[in-house]
Amino acid sequence: MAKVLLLQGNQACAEGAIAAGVTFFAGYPITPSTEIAEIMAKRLPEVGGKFIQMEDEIAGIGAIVGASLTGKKVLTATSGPGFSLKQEFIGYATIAEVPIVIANVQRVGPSTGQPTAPAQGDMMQARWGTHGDHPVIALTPASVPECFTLTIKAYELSEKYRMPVLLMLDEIIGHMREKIEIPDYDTIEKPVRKGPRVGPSEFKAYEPDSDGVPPMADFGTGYRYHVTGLVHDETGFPNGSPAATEKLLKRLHEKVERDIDKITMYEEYKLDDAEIAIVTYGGTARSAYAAIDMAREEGIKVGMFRLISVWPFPEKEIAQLAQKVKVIVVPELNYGQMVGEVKKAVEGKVPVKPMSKYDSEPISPKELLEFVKNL
Amino acid sequence: MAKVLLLQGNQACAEGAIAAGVTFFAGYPITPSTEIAEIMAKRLPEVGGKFIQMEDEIAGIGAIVGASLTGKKVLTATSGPGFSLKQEFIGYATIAEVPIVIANVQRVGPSTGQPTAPAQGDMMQARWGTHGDHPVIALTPASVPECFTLTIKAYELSEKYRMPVLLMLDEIIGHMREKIEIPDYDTIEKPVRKGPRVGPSEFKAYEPDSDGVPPMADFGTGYRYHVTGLVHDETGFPNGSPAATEKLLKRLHEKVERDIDKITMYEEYKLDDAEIAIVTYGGTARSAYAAIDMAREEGIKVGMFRLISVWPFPEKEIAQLAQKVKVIVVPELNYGQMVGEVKKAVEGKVPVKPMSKYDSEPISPKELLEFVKNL
Amino acid sequence: MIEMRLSGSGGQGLILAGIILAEAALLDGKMAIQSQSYGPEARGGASKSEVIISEKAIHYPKVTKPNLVLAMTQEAVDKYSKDLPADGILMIDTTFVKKVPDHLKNVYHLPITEKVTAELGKALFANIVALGAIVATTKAVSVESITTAILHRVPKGTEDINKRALELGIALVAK
Amino acid sequence: MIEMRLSGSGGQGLILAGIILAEAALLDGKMAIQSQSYGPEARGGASKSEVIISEKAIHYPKVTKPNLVLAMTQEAVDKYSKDLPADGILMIDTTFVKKVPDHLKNVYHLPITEKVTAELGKALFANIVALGAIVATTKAVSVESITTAILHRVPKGTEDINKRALELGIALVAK
Amino acid sequence: MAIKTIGKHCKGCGVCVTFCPKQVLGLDALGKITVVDETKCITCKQCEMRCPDYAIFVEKK
Amino acid sequence: MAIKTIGKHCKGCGVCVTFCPKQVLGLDALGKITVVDETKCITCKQCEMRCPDYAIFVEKK
Amino acid sequence: MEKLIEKYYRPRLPHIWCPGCGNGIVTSSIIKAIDKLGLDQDKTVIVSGIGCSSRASGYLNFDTVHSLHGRALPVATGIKLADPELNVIVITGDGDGTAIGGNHFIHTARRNINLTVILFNNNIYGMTGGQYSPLTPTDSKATTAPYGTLERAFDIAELAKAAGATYVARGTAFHANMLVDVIAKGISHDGFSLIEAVTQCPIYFGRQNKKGDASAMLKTQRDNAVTVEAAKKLSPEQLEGKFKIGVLHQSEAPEYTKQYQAIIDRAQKGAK
Amino acid sequence: MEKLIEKYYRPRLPHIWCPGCGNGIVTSSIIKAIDKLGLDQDKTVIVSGIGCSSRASGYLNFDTVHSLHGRALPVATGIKLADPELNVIVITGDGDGTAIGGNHFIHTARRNINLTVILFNNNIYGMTGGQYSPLTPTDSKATTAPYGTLERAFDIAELAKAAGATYVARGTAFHANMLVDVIAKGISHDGFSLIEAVTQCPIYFGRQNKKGDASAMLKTQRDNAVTVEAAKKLSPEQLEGKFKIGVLHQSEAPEYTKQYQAIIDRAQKGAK
Ligand SMILES: Cc1ncc(C[n+]2csc(CCOP(=O)(O)OP(=O)(O)O)c2C)c(N)n1
Ligand SMILES: Cc1ncc(C[n+]2csc(CCOP(=O)(O)OP(=O)(O)O)c2C)c(N)n1
Ligand code: SF4
Ligand code: SF4
Ligand code: SF4
Ligand code: SF4
Ligand code: SF4
Ligand code: SF4
Ligand SMILES: [Mg+2]
Ligand SMILES: [Mg+2]
Repeated sequence: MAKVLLLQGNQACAEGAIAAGVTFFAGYPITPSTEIAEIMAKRLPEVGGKFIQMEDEIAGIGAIVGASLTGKKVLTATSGPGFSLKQEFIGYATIAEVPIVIANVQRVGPSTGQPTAPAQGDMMQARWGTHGDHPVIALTPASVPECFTLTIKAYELSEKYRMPVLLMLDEIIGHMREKIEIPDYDTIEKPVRKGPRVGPSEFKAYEPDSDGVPPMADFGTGYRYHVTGLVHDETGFPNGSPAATEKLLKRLHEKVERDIDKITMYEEYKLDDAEIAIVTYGGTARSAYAAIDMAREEGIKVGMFRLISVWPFPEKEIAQLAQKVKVIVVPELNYGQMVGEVKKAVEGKVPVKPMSKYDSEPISPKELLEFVKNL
Repeated sequence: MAKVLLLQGNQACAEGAIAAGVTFFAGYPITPSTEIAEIMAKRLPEVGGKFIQMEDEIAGIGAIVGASLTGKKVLTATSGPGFSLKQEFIGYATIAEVPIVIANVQRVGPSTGQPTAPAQGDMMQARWGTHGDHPVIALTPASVPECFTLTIKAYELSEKYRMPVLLMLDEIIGHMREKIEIPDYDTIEKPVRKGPRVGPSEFKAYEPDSDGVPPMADFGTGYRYHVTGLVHDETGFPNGSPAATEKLLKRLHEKVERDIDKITMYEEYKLDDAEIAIVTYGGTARSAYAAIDMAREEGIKVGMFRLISVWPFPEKEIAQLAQKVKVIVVPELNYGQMVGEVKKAVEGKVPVKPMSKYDSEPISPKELLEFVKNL
Repeated sequence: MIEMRLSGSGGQGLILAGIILAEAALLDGKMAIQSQSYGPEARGGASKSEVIISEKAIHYPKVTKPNLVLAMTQEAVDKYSKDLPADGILMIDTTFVKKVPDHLKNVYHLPITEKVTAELGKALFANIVALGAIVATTKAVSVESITTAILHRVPKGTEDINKRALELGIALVAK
Repeated sequence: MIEMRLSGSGGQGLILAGIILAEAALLDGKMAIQSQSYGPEARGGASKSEVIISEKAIHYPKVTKPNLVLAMTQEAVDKYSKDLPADGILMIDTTFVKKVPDHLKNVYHLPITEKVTAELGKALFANIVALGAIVATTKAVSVESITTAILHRVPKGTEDINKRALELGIALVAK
Repeated sequence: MAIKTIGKHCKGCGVCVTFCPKQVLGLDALGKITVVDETKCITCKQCEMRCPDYAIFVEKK
Repeated sequence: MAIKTIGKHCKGCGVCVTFCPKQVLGLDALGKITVVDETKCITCKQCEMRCPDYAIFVEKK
Repeated sequence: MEKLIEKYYRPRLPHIWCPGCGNGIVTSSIIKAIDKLGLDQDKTVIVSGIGCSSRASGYLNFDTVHSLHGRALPVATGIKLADPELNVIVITGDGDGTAIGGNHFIHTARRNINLTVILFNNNIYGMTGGQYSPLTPTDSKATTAPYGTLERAFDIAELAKAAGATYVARGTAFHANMLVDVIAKGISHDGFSLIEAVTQCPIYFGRQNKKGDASAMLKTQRDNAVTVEAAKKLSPEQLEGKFKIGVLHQSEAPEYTKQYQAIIDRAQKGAK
Repeated sequence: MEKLIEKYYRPRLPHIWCPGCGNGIVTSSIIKAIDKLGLDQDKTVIVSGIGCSSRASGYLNFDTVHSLHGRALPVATGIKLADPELNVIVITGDGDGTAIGGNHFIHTARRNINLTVILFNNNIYGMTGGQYSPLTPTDSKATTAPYGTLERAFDIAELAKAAGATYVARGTAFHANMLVDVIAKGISHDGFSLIEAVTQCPIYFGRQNKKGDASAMLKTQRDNAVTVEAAKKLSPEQLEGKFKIGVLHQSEAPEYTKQYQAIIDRAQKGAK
């Protein structure tokens, strides 16, 4: 039976994971993400799952990679410093095609920065944090209910494309409590991993279907395959030939690019007649709703394009947006990150104005309104 | 006395460091960067310096951060996987303003990838690899002599701006041997760190001069100051107020932005009358020189804008370039990284064509020529 | 829409109080958002818990124009009552707060901690007393809902004493 | 410009041979670039060392049109002689190579390892023998410079035997 | 002999009160350290040694 | 009894030659394993056990 | 003590630690040891990681580094090797030093570089609000162990010894004078020294595990600690549930920075 | 043996290891132990890190993971905890397992999770071409120690024991049969088992340190190894320069995944 609760974003993320069928969590505590671990520690045994606090963040992601190979849905959660430490393994999960979900609840600044204050400073790191070329899927919830639904969505994408999916929360969303209606988990469709359709003798572990994604066998079911971070061919064994290298890296990218329209998620808020578009995401979108409502009352035609999936970046949609509006404003809690992507997509068609705030406070609706008025 | 030698790029980088006055190296072996460590292990004791192989890459960068605080010039060297592991500390050195130099000799692919083959897949990671907002300086040598000179330059920049400087080599440049004329090291001006001009009692460890850079005292000289990765104020002690946060993060960026013209280095090759511009860097530039010479013989007006400093990205110069040429080609050994920056700078003025190769082989001059011809 | 800020020092249970207030609002069928802020330095330092209650969807989760500020320490008054408009309500625990800003008109001087220690023997329930005072003053939520919300959140076996604390709070302002 | 590829298996010292060749070119006052490629799997597998020598600056460091390929194993022939033009020189060590591509005109069948083992008692110097053969065939560098370059790179005490290996190589093709 | 307390530093943990062998110390209504009966003090400095907040110092005269 | 050698696997390390108690084995000109005198073999399987490359197998008949 | 505070603390008090937290006591023990040995304040460096305990560096008037979580030892190693004249003291927590920093811990011990490490062991992650650490006793409650911890805690002294540490001691916040003493001995020791300082976190470890207030936790330290000397006279049964304090291990091995200097001397003579 | 190869090896031979490298021998010892115990091939997983030795996983016909440098143990922990029915065997090198992977090593031992770790100890980083490792003996030459190594090597068996390992053994490539035996015992042991397999890298460790060819290095193993039983009868002087082989330590402690199951049972009963 559905329940109405007052939950934190972090809590909703943990509950979303349970609802999606997650049965394994490994991680290392770090503010402002720790509640996710704490809730999983309590909840997982209740649903027959396992929680383990590892010795560091690297071990945390390593353990979920291992658990995923046994067929489990897995989660780890962290914040900036831990996210930096996990990067090498994110690359591993990408090239070895191991579905995992990582929640990063962003804090302020490089290094230790300011652990308890909000920022959106890891957005570009989410895209480029690991070495080498790799595709990325990253989602940014803007409300507590969305923390729940996007977490489930993360598993859908992660299982479908066999790759890491990042949940990029910020401290605003992660720590605020709001109303959420939680459905009975039995009514939620659990994302399913595509298993092999042939027997072990015909199985080639990394031979893709036409969607570019190879079916994945669970460890312990007799398929006996090899998983490696080296460049490999369809057999899964190392093959560093130029042909195999290109084929693999291309496929990894194309399985995402091909479906970019399916993956892309965004919300349009009062954009229909807008002359000014605010492009933003996550906690900052909350300021934008409010600012837009205020602006509209003053007759200013402003609307919002809210990025829900930030990576892959919806280039096409933003290019279209640039056809419709006169100016684009990109408020962010950082020194200017996603605004660069917007600029790239807009190609000079309309002015793109960054509105960067990085003083550890959220952007208030009033500030944003002023900014829009002074354009 | 100057000597003519046949050296590898990695060797020239190590010798450049010695010439710049480096007396401390800490690292962890990894192909294709290991020669740098091996040479430093041999050479440093000869010049009274210290080499230490640490237990992992994180410890390697941690140790050079420590050594730098005592006033030493320091180096670590790594490749992709190790570069990923070092990211957290790169952020630390940035916010704590500790001058360090990191050489990353890039290999193929995410994760273990292909350790012995060339790629340029960590270019965006160099910019965005650590969490939070941070400025970056990164240089890309395109020859063995340039490995030597840019390494010295890296110390000049690192000491001047009190921040990490990245030397982004690729396997082509790191492992090829070519002629280099090495001057007598005594004739080389050693970069100097700006020390305090006041006594310990008046000293505020993080109070910047007008150039945005605070003078830096060596540990053990009586200034007794505090170094932290937390957001802090001029005193160096934690201060998480919005004002202090904004002030610090802004200053970190502005000390670089202010001097961007001084930091920016590039080479123009046969660009004067060019209609086609090739924008590239590192090992791929070697293919471009050759391809341009071949094209010119066929009467094709093509030239190269070779990025030497890739970060901060020379946006202004590329925007100007877009005024002069009809099309820009960006060959890279990756799935398309710097081409995005070029696009951002060009703002749709002229077409920007990526020429991405990521099959573990360099781009041959002939391939590049064909590409240019087929534009 | 009513915006409230509950502030004090780390150990005073104000985050919990904010949560209870927001949950009570949900029970009343309203929308509510609760958020908090604390530094790593907030061990014993100032901390705040903010609650916004509204009939409609609430976009921005932080308090921008507080209708009420509860301040349980002097530091909290100094730090968190600045943006309170002249007609806003400032509610202080006189046990710890000695000085209030001049320009404010509606200041409730309540001996919260003193009273609760005297009546219930433990300072621990001061946050519930404060809730009682807030609810009685603002009517932001119904007494029924706040009671349910409190009982839902407090440890078993402490229901009665918590109810008494709530009543104490209500009585404090009734006076 | 002359482009040469020295190929064989991991332990045969061909990287060193390439370096020596390039250093000799520098001694001759020319430009030279040496590069190599090997996989992590190249322990015992095929590996190559490439040398380009020119009077002018050399831009692209990899061999694109080899003038000469030295192949010290069958795998090396198969893998690294493909792009050798019909008039290019293929030099093989007959000790290990049994089959050569048909289309090539200039194939030097040299019993390098066999000979060096017989004459100097150790297969170790096969790379220097090969250098002798290459220099004698291509005149890419002077005999004087290659001798100096070899002596500069080899361990003390092995100068004489290395010189004899070089001469052996020169003699192999002189025949 | 003098017992010096620094109210600004004291966090009222009660450690000094517990370990004072002579019941010299106590906490006031605001939970801060207070000297109840200085005359009983034997200057053993237990309080000074154990105060985690450097809020109490005892000097032998 | 039969000694089976796999030339493709043998890397000529000489370990089997060294540890064969009966001098049954040797390396050929190309440095590959070769059976010098099979008749002396006592099927002790030292060679098989020690070969790092799985290039020699001995079967008792 | 008041004078020591003036001399060795920065004017940044009160510190951020909770009421009753043992960190203040352990920190002052370090200061007393430094003062006792008369170390040159300008030649003494304190390096910490991240955690409540690691905040100590910010209060002390030396050259100080508040580094990254788990990474105090590599930074300290860099400082000490780069300038062996400096006295380098490391402040770390049980999480900082033995969870994320465990690898640096064993390797730094193995190298026997002359650092003095004071590990504030409060059996919990304090800074992040009460998760279990590798030194949390089995069957304890923690926010990430709502059903109780399964894992056995490290005997960090044994681990240090096995890794190669040449000086290992343990003290407690209760036995503050003895703590000063074992820290001073550790600083004087020419090699890697570990001092485990058992301390109380009444807020997280104490509350979750019903250990009482700070005073009660200090009493527990008093009651469960047995000096190395006294322990010798006790039977295993009598030692059940107790832990030893004092110098637990001391041995001789070449010190890293001295050995390195010898290499420099050799290299500069052109020897190989 | 030929049959074992057919059954347990993938058709990917010859392997990449150098002539005379001991990795092939240690790998076949693992296979023999698996065969001896009759483990279900479909329920056995092999996890390795990165290094020459870690390439072994790719040759063996099981579910196999060639993970990241130093990270085999976390991955193995995830597999084992997620599916305790699987037999999980870890292959690691001295660099992989004790340098970059040292922290995972001690923590996995501490947790006493039922993994069997075979650490290929060739005293060097083979894959990257001969740098020193934490198990390189003092005063050895390595490409990063042209003047000889200064550091003392870990006694990895002692370290594992101090960290909490409940089964610790050592074998050598020379004593291949005994190695099979101690590996088999380790697999059967219900808890964390470490088997150090001393092996030769003739190419890098051997050459740089003039240890002769593979045969000579195998003879050195033969001559310097003393069984645990024999060692008991020898004086410290007689043991000088020798190392012990056999089962070095075995003890009882609750196994992690079993304990976790108990927690699940409790939680599902609603108990707390
Ligand atoms: C890389 C990284 N991971 C996690 C954290 C979060 N974190 C800060 S302190 C801490 C644990 C502190 O525990 P301990 O070292 O025992 O110190 P205490 O606070 O108990 O003194 C953690 C997990 C961090 N800052 N950086
Ligand atoms: C993060 C990271 N750092 C460094 C490396 C490079 N690397 C690969 S294997 C290896 C050492 C291998 O030594 P060991 O574990 O002893 O294995 P061996 O090759 O000797 O069997 C190193 C340093 C890497 N792949 N990844
Ligand atoms: S010095 Fe001793 S007797 Fe005096 S107040 Fe302090 S603890 Fe009590
Ligand atoms: S021990 Fe210190 S902080 Fe605690 S009550 Fe006494 S004086 Fe105050
Ligand atoms: S079985 Fe024994 S005797 Fe026969 S070849 Fe092998 S080692 Fe020699
Ligand atoms: S031991 Fe094996 S690889 Fe070595 S020579 Fe004998 S058969 Fe060949
Ligand atoms: S949380 Fe614990 S360790 Fe941290 S300051 Fe408070 S009492 Fe001390
Ligand atoms: S380098 Fe050493 S460890 Fe690696 S395969 Fe060769 S001999 Fe074996
Ligand atoms: Mg702790
Ligand atoms: Mg090794």
